[in-house]
Amino acid sequence: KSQHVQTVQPLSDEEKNRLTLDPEFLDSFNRSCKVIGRALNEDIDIFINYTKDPYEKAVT
Amino acid sequence: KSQHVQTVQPLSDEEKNRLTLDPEFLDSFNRSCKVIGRALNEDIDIFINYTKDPYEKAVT
Amino acid sequence: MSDFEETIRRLQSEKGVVGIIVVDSAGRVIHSTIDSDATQSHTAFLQQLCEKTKASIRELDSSNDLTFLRLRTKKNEIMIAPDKDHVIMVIKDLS
Amino acid sequence: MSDFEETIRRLQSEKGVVGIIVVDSAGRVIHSTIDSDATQSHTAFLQQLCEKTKASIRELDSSNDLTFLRLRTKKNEIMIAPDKDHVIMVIKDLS
Repeated sequence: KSQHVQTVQPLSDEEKNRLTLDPEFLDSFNRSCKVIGRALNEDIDIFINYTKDPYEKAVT
Repeated sequence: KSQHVQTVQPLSDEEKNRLTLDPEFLDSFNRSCKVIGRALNEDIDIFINYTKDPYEKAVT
Repeated sequence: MSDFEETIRRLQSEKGVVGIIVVDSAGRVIHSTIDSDATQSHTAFLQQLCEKTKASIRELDSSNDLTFLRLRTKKNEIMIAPDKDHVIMVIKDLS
Repeated sequence: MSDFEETIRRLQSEKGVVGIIVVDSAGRVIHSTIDSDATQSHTAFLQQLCEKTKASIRELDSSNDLTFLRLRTKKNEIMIAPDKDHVIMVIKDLS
């Protein structure tokens, strides 16, 4: 039941600030957030059957 | 670069047949395939920006 | 054609699908649409990943469980659907 | 509010989003919207999972790389976006 949790020295507030203001960091960060934002906004829930479905037949 | 590949005794054709004809197996198998089928059919590619995007502004 | 083969065939006809592997809960191949070397390497990796992810999810919350795993890579998308007696892996080519 | 905070705030306002953790490539937390215990347990697990998946993907094909990882569980959906200098993890509640 136990797990090794790797402890890393936390970032200081100064380091966090430096990083989050760095244009190169911000550029890739914003790109990733766009991808996540789109994934969050997908209107289809693949676990709910909204529509007629070609895979339906085999189940019922 | 090397990795331990766990070797397991392969299933015999007889075992495969028995399994793939089992109604309980088929039921959960078909349910999983429906979920995968829907995931494959999502029309949005989250890595391509088709539309106006609230996350756009921060990037450019 | 059996119901099983029919469902595999239908999945395989979806756009971009280049490989389907079905394994049992012990990681033994029930069915694969790709050659045996690729099947073996993918199965070893995906089975391990799926087990590790399942274990971690339960460790974070013992009443929770993994239902679907999706890996997007530069070249393909790998979908893994674990169930109690089998795991289905589908590889979709993005190019 | 900085551009960084503004982007986090926007993501957090999406339906169902209950947590966002941003870590650097060494797994050190840059920002988190959840309490520090939950942040620590999720970070340890997700960082490891992401690293293991990246390594496996490269082992299968050395010219390939992981770009996005999605775990669906009974209770939530976890999205992990790895990049060269950071990893973003978003937890979406399904209930």
